[in-house]
Amino acid sequence: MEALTDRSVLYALTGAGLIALGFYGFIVRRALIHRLIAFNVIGSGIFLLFGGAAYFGGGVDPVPQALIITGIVVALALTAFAAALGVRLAQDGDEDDDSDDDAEGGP
Amino acid sequence: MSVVELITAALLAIGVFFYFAGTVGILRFPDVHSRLHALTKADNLGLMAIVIAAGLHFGDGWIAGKLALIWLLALFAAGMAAQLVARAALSPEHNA
Amino acid sequence: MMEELFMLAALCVLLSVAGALYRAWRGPGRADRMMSAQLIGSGGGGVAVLIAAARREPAILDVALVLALLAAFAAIAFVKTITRDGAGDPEADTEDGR
Amino acid sequence: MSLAFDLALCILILGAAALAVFGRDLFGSIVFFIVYGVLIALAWITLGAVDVSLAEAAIGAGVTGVLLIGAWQGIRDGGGGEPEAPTPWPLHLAAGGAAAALCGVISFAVLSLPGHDGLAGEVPENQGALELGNPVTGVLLGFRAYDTLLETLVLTAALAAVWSLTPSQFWGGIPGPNHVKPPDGVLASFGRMLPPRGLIVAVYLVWAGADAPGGAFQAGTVLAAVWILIVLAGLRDEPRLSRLPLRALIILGPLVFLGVGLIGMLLGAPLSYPEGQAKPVILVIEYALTLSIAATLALLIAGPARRR
Amino acid sequence: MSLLFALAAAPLGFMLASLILGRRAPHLIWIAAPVMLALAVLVALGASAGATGGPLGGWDAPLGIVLEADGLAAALILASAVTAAITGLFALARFGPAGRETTRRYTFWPLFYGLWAALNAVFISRDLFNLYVALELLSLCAVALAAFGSRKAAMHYLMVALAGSLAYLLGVVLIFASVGTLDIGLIAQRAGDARTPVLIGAALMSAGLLAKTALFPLHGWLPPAHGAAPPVVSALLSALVVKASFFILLRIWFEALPALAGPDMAQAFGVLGAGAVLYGSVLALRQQGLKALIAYSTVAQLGYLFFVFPLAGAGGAVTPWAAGAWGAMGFQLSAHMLAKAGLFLAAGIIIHALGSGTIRDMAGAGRALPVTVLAFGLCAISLMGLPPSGGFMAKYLMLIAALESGAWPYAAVIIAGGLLAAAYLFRPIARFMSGTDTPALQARVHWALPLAPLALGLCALTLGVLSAGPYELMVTGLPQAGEAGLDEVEPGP
Repeated sequence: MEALTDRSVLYALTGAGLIALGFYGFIVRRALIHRLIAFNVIGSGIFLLFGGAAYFGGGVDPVPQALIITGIVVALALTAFAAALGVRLAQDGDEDDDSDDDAEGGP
Repeated sequence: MSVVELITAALLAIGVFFYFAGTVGILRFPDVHSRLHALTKADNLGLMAIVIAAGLHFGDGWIAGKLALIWLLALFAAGMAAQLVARAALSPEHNA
Repeated sequence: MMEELFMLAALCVLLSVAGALYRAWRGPGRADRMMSAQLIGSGGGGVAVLIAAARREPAILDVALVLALLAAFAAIAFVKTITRDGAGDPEADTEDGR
Repeated sequence: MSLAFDLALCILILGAAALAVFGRDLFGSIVFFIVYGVLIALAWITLGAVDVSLAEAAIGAGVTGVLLIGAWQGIRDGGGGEPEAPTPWPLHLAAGGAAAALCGVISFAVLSLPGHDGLAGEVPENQGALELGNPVTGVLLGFRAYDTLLETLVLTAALAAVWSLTPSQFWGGIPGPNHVKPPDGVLASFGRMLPPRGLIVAVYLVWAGADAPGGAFQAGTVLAAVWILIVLAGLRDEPRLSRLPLRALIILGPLVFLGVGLIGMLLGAPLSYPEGQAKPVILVIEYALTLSIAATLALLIAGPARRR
Repeated sequence: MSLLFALAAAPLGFMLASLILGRRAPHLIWIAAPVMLALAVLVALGASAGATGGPLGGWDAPLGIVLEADGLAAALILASAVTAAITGLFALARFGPAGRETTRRYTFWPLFYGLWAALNAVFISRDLFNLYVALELLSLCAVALAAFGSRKAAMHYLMVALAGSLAYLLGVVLIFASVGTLDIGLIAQRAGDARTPVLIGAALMSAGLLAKTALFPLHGWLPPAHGAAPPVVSALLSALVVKASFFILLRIWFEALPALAGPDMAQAFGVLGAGAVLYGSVLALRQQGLKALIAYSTVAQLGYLFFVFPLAGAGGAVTPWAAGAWGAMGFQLSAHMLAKAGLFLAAGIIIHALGSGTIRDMAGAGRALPVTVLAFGLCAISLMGLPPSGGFMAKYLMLIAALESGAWPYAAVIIAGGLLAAAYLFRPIARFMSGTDTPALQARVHWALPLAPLALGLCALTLGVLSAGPYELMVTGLPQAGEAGLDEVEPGP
């Protein structure tokens, strides 16, 4: 119980739990939305672990903070593209309906 | 404990009470529309008390303005969301 | 002393919000779930204000501001799912006077 | 008391994550994901990382949630998705075992960390050269500006990637559905009321970002939310994606950033700022980035064009 | 230093320019190709005298980010610049300027330049987190381009890429938390202080990178994604993208953590590589479609790269041949870039002209498209490892290193892999030459198009003919571990 008095360890372990939870979900869930949620849960779990590990009483070290902000934005970019791809896949399937005008030009 | 601190503490108690009241309402009321009442009204009262308590605690005009902005935003958002959700709840698809 | 009091209040608000989330989990309707977006907005904002006061750190208030602003955003997006494509006006069918 | 709060918060975070990942109903899962995002933002507050908290509140809870709602709707209307084939139990067992092992290994690694000061000492030492009060902004736009440059281009590339999914007959058209416009409804009046306030908050965040928590990404996200709110309320339609001013707006921020890096290169060191002028240059980059990030995020959420 | 920044910044600038130019964006490649080639040549000239680079913005590690190009990086930058430039020019046929803007004619170019920028950024970065951002840019562009062919395959690819980047990111976080720096050089000095968490982090990073490199048995996503995409895209994905994650793997184990890599790990990488060579080749033999065959061949050829771990790294390999194994890997990386891109482009022309993608329907293609089939043959020579090609140099050096260090199972796999490659590539070539009549072409092929795969095939060949120069470059600035074996390196002071 002594470890839990330390805030940083508590959050780092929560991060570890989130990673495991998201990992399980990423594998067993099939729906794209669930997988994207799992992806984001793992991502924020990693960041929380990072924040916990870089916490020094007064606050989190600014370098990890900047890295985490960068990571959040990158995760958002990937999520946005995955969502758009999933929607297009659900709406039009895999058949290539729209390359006619491009394919004329050449290989 | 000074008078200001006493008032702050009292406001905090009021705020927490309203939040709890809202929660009880959400859990116990029988249908969507009454639950909506509980949520939007009680919670915003709770937030108001908390915001005033925090304003007293900070004792700074600029911060008090920011706190007021937070509360107003939450209030408007709650009012609008309550309206929209209430109407949405009438559509059959949403209760599926 | 006051710090402890503010944190206690924050804990209480957090627990109260958590209790209310039971409704979002149980449903039964989608409307109940939509409400929770609003709930977490006002509840989360309240907790952020309380922590800001407890630590005397006004910068934290900005988080409360953003949470309040974006709670409305999510609520609208939820309500918009009522119609196909989300294009419809959620107010349309039930309005009689306008 | 503080510890009790931390414990409660961590338990709630784990619970919300579990409900979001394992909920039966997709809609409910998205709701809990938003709840989860708010709770994570609170966790960052208690860790004293207000910059991250702002980013998480704006992006994790706000924008990602709305993005997922849109995707859920699109997949549902496309007739795909909802009934999920049950996964076989051996997979559950294997995945559960692997997840437990992963959790154990990571926890073990965390507990065996040696504990050191990281770079906490280095940043304040060097921050003076940048004349910024906020160390996080100093790292983002000073010491690790190259990361930030690449990151903004990841966003731009994501937009190009999303656009590449446009059905050919709609290329250059308008994204999103055509929102019905009730001129005097609740939504419309709210849509008229909120944007100016959102604008103020955004300007404040980027202005404060130099010396207090805030910055281009947080402010850009708030601006993007305002943009989308205006569209959802039916006040203005999304712009046509083939419009030149729109495209110029998207590349403005990265272009300014890249340009400053290249000018630095000509003056000696790439991505360095002229001595004594660091702060104004960084502010110019921040403002340009805020505008571009806002446009890019709003268009990312809107998705590819769906109408001519 | 400035040169290295320009190497990443220039394609980023082209990416932004192509977004605003719209209909006229395709013309940009006429500027981009020479500019990027010139930059790559300058970097290679600079690096041949020793590793070049420095901190960005005047902020040295651990606070700032350091860029550096050693010999191998410079060689790969040059090979990828040649590949990307020629592929980009070839892309004008399909994604070139047209009367009006279309989805793909517009979006291909920013994604192409983004991919190129990310690739260069990976080759020059010395910072683990910066590598993560660059890798994400690369994956994003690659998946979006793969979706040009099959959205379903792209989705599968995306899921693997997402999982891979999370694993990598977690590893980066653990390593930073353990040693307090992200710089590869500093990690090598400090890793001894916290072996356990660093090792766990490195294992996670490796797992993620292996999935992104499509090493057997994590290769499942690659053949559908690479096989279904338009030929230009397949060329980019197969030749360039998978190399980036492998390159980061090299950086981690040979430069950041050489002292922590045991012989068991090196052998494990080698065994997986051998599995990839054999399994990929056998599956390539069984493919009916020409592009599917080439895609499976990528799985096999990637396997060879991993032999560098046991041959240049494993305990007991303290031989002069360790440097040979390192050079062999460099040759394999660059020769495969050139040859694989050439194969996909040539296959694209054949499929486009004949209107069918199955090998059975391609009888007589050699008479209808002589230059294209010649190019196909030249690239195939390099892939099979026949002299005097770059691929020959790769396999020859690797074989020598394997025999000299007594690792004869690897030697056997290398020989078997070469024979299998000859078998699966001979099948389509025999088909092109079979029959007596010339098939009617379904579509006209611009006369200049076959020159692109021909140029790539000739480059792959030249790499073998003029092997001394490239070899010198690739082993310049060779990490100590590549010379002395992974576990022979003592942790720094």
